[in-house]
Amino acid sequence: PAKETGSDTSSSSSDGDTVQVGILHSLSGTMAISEVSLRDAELMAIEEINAAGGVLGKQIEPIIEDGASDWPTFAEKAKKLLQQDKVATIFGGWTSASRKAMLPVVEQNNGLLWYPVQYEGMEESPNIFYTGATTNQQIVPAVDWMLENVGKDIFLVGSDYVFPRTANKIVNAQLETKGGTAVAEEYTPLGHTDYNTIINKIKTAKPDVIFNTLNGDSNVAFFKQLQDAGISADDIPVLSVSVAEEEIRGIGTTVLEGHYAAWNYFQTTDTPENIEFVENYKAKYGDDRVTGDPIEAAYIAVYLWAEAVKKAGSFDVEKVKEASDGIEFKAPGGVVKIDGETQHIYKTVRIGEVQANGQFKEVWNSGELIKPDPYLKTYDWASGLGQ
Amino acid sequence: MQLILSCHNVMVDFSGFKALQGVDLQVQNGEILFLIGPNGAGKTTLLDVICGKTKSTNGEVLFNERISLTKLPEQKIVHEGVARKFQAPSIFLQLTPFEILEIAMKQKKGLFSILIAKMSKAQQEKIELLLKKINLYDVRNDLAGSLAHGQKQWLEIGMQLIQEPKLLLLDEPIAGMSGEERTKTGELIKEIAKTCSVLIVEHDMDFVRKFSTRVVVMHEGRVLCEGTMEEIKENEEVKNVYLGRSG
Amino acid sequence: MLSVYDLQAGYDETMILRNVQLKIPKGKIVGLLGRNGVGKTTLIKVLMGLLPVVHGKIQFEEKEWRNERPEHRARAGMAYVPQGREIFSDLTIKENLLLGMEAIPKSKRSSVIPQEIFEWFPVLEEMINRKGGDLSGGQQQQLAIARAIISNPKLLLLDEPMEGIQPSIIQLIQDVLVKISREKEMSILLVEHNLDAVLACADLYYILDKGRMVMNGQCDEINEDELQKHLAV
Amino acid sequence: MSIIVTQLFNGISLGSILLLIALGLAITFGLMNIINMAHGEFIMIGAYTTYVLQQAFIQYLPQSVFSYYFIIAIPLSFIVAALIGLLMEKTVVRFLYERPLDSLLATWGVSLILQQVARSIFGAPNVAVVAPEWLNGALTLNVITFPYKRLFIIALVLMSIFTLVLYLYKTPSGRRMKAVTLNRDMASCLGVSTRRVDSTAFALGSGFAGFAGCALTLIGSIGPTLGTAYIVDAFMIVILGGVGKLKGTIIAALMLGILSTFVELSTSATIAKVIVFAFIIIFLQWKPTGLAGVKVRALD
Amino acid sequence: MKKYSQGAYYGLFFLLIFIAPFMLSDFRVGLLAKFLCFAIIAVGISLIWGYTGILSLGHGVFFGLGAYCMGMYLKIEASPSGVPDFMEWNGITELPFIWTLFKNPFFAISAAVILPFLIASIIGYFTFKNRIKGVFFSLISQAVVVVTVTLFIGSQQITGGTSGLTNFFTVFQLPLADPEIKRLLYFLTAILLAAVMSLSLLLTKTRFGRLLIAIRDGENRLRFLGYNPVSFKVFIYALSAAFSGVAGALFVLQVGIISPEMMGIIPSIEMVLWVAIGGRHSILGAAIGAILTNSAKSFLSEAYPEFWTIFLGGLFLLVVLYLPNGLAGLVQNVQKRFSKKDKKEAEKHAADSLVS
Ligand SMILES: Nc1ncnc2c1ncn2[C@@H]1O[C@H](COP(=O)(O)OP(=O)(O)OP(=O)(O)O)[C@@H](O)[C@H]1O
Ligand SMILES: Nc1ncnc2c1ncn2[C@@H]1O[C@H](COP(=O)(O)OP(=O)(O)OP(=O)(O)O)[C@@H](O)[C@H]1O
Ligand SMILES: NC(N)=O
Ligand SMILES: [Mg+2]
Ligand SMILES: [Mg+2]
Repeated sequence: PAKETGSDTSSSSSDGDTVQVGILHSLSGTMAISEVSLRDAELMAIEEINAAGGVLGKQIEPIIEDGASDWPTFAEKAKKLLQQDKVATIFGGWTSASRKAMLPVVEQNNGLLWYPVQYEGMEESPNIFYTGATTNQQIVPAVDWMLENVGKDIFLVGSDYVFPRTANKIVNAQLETKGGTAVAEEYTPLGHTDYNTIINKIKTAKPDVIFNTLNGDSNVAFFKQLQDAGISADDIPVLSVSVAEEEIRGIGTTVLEGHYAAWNYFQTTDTPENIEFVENYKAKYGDDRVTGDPIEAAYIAVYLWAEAVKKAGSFDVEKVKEASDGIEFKAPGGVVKIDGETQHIYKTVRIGEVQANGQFKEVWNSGELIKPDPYLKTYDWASGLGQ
Repeated sequence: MQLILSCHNVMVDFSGFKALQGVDLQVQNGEILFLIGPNGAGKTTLLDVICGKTKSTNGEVLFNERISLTKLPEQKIVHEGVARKFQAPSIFLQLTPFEILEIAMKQKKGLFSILIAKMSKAQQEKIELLLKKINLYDVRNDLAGSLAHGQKQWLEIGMQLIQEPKLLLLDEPIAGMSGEERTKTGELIKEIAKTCSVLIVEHDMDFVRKFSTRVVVMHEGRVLCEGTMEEIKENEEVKNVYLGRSG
Repeated sequence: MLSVYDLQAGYDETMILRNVQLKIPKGKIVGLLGRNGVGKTTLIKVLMGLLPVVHGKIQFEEKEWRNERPEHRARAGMAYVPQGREIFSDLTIKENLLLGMEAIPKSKRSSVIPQEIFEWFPVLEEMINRKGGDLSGGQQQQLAIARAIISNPKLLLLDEPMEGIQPSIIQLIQDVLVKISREKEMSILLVEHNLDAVLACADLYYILDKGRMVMNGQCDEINEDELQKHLAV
Repeated sequence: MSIIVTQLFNGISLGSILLLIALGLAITFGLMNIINMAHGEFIMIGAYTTYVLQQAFIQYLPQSVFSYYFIIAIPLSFIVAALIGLLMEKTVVRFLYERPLDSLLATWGVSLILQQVARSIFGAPNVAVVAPEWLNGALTLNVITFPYKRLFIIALVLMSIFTLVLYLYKTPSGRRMKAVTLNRDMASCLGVSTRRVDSTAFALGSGFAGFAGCALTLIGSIGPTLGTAYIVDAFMIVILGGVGKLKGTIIAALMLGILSTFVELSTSATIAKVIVFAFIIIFLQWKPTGLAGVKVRALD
Repeated sequence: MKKYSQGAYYGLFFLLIFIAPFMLSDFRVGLLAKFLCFAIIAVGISLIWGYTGILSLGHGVFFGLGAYCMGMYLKIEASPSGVPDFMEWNGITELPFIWTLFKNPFFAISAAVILPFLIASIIGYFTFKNRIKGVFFSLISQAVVVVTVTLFIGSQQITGGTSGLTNFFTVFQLPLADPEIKRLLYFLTAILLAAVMSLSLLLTKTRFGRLLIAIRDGENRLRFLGYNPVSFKVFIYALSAAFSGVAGALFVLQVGIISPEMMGIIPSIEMVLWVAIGGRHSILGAAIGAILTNSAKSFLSEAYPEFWTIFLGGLFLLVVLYLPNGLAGLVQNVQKRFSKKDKKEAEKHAADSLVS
């Protein structure tokens, strides 16, 4: 909670022996189901860093705000954190909409935002670090994999907002050159709960695979109703890019058995860092809790920031940005590296198959770190999309 | 003598129930016509048809022998000069008698005329005069909702008067009034009749006897008979269906 | 049966009843007269429990009633025909009448409407399945009365029951009232403007004015001009 | 051909779900004129009740009886929601009968609170309810599949309607309820104990919401904001049917269900939503008091 | 005496608003500016709800339309390539026709007012003509919200979809971030609020105002006095919609974002809440309600990010339960308590009516 400072003294938050950072996720409203866990992960990282002596000898003091699943609120709270609390950086957001709402605020106030969720790319704000996957670290390889291993007829279903629509634009362009076909492209309003009709369309279209960019709640309805309609993973597998362990837990583990998801991290990813990470997370928040890609990305965001600050020897935004380039970190999902140019990070791409226990079995990974390419400049088939 | 109102074969059918089954009725200019009849005979319904509240399924209502009222919307009918007092007082509970009369007062009632309307001295006096006439001057600034039943009745009559109508329809105007007030109301109506025709529905026979020139009796959605009160009283059928042993 | 001692009541700001005394003997019909706005309806509402007693005492059947809710009074044997009828416009006549029997204790309550009701008010039987709201004014009035007496109350409160009723039915109602008050020993408080109607059936009369009872006595030895003085505007 | 039949079934099935969520509102809003914005949260309560019961079974009972938990969940979710509804009636709603529009605001407050409370108790992320074995799978008549869950829900709805109609139109208690909602003062003057009637009615409405919540666990997500997804549809159906007209509510639900599924088939979910709501707007222009609405004689 | 005190309240209100910028931090002033926009909406709602008895649960739409009109202009000015960024992601290379109109700021601004007015007039004309009343109207207005929001989200290429319009830098080439500009906008908002409030007061104090109340009490009765309630209702409804449009335009300028969510069901209902809390029967009350409610919301969410919704919900509950006429009602009662004079008068009236 913030202390009410009526008229602002221009005291930077890094005075004294603490440094304040903002944590801005939806703690209420429809997005809370996903975002609360990101806050938990970030708090855990902060605790660990503080236990290890903090950054530049200062303890990190988080100021938590609620974005309330409402974009203007994200903007308002970001402004509050930067102008009122003078935080050194903000960790926050989930939906692209919330990020786009915060973007002008952090730019105008020359603040810093660490955004931890896979997204649609086409963005490089000088004041934002993107620790989730951009399209060439998730969607593009996922489509390649589908074409190779599952089939060429792909049914696109997604929630009606910027991430799925942009993602599917890319998929379409990709399919054209790689010789696949998008048999249909369906969007449903956020929070849509009746998928019978779309399932009916799927039945008639008989695709080889469904590429799913649905968000949050809708996934529950979609998978439950898909199963009821008698469509199993053997008939038509679904490859999702927004369904992580936590969503699976909310749908019912058995329902998704055999379906796929593309991420950079799974709770089952086999690294010493991850074993420790999962342990700590469960120890802190309960055995029934699960980790997942966005949770991990939020967790490492804090560490990456801390590393950059250490390297810069200052909390100053400009210095931190300069210092960030090339910073490496042993993340639970494997080593990651900040790309100073795009302010995204190098990541390993993984595709997993859902097991009966709701965990993923990795069926493929990129083997090497993939360089982030938000505008897909290095993919000639993508030249038609935006600039 | 010219007709202010004439109904020909008016029928009303409420989803199967025939409330009016062909009513023929004339109101002369400047007369006080009493409409009596058993409960449920269709008197109120007939008034409803005349003032446009209920649409007739059949038949014709002519005003001033020219204007057909059956087609017009309520407010247009009022503009033609037909004012109507309802059986149960229906006033604006959240306004004061003064304000209610201000609204009811004869004036241009379009949106823009009202937006620019100002209270003139003349209007003010006119309203206050009427308030005195209907014994509400002392409560003119109380909320109408807090008036007693009888007071509401008078206020509603006032609302009709101040519109200076050509034809006034009164549905049981003296219901809930004590003897004294009944007479006063009667006098009031007499006075009104100097400037406009009046069609009154009433069940109080003494009142009818006192103030009627001509009486029409309705029964089961039809006009049963008409004439002076004396003639009516002698009519056997009227006795059976309506008056009973008294009268 | 019912006695009211120096009752004071009214609406939040304004005291309408200043000091009211009233006695209604068992099986008698008491006529309550008074000009418009003197507070007759107010008094009945207080008796029925729709308005609070500010000061004074209401005794009904050896029990003193202060702020019990109306339903308790109804079950204790009070019934009420409000001015303006207040029938349930969306319910059928049958349902309206059945609701009238709510005041009867469950054990004795039947689900059929006693035939006598229809003998007194034939029109109700004809229209038994019509919506109350569709009835004509007079028909509604008859329904309201029927609904009140159907529970054989000990005390019947009538607020201008003759209003808007055709003469023959007025006589009918008067007869019914006299009949039930005699046969069932029902006490009746009859608020009425129509003096003749009161004199025709009431045993006793009260006149309310300026918040108190200014005159009362036997109807048969009533002094007309004295009375007119009080009713005069 | 088969796709049409399937769609028709989907329409009916969607309609039955809409009806299920609207049924409780048809009482609290339709009859009692309480604009109950917390209706969605009572659905949520029903859903969480089912979840809790499931967990209890997993915890304390042998695997063999697990699949019966749902049988118990149905009445239990009704009861729990009804009780909470009762509490809400006694503490909040009771004071609002005279001013229905204010009820909208108060119940809005309640819904905010209930959502956060649920979040605090069960955590922000969704929880999962595993459908009992006997509800998995589908009945297949030449290539057309009828999922058991859907059939089950349709059956539930028919049952609830039957009981509700019986209650409202055939029992004295139902008559009392209608009387009280029409004219509270007069009803009490006739000896109806309005307080009890009100509480019963509101509890009943809330109960049906909980009921719906239980059924919804079979096909949708279970989270603190579950209710928000359904509340608007519920109101639209009650309105479209004509406030207080059960028959209308039923027809309205089926109409919307079938309309939206068929429109969606030939267009998209978004367009279907637009068309359905536009349809509601236009339909009410034509029938201002809803499908089964009647004109009353009274002036206002 | 009564008049005088009312004037005093208004004076105090605007005094506070005009000195606030000099007392508060820029951030707080920014928030207050936003709340003043909301106050403008509240005034409009009190006109239709408090006075005319029309409960609109769809004013978010008109607010949104106003905001989008302004936002489109700002977005164009913020797009170097002349085509908004989100369009480019959707592969749109040249400005759609409707957008081109909004290159002209004056068109944009007038549209922000006129468009809501027109649309409200159309909706109002049909619904009122068909005698759709009370809660039926309220829910129709909600249906309108759903339709509008769904359309805006669905046609992402031209509306920006869920994310809406944001990332503006300048208006008339003046930097929006500049403190001076912000202050300027704040006072502009305050002045417009004052204008809207005086206009509303004027309307309610005249015969027109009494007519609104008559409509609330029973519009059908009014027909039999020779009025056509429809035109009056349409006018007042459209007027309040226009107010919301103005508020929307000012909102985007100062908050820098508008998204479909903002015209959704929840904001629309919240708008009504502000008015209820302030007192629906009082213009000033409504405005204050908007400001206080939102201040409470901001404060609570900052102080208790986890549980603020519980407190806010509780606040709504208490106000509705214990202040039927909102804060304004409370103030009135307090006044009554203090001036026994009112009571005396009441007594007198009663006495009068007794000897009438
Ligand atoms: N909306 C309606 N639906 C069905 N029947 C109706 C409707 N309105 C009136 N009626 C019936 O039409 C008949 C005539 O009613 P109306 O009110 O005109 O009688 P009335 O002559 O005014 O009686 P009263 O003298 O008691 O007022 C009555 O039997 C009534 O039940
Ligand atoms: N709800 C109310 N609030 C405030 N004052 C009221 C209210 N209802 C009635 N009054 C006042 O109380 C006084 C008595 O009203 P009441 O209705 O009891 O008179 P009444 O004797 O029944 O008149 P009537 O014979 O016309 O019915 C009237 O002066 C009236 O203005
Ligand atoms: N960035 C997303 N998933 O909205
Ligand atoms: Mg009549
Ligand atoms: Mg009275």
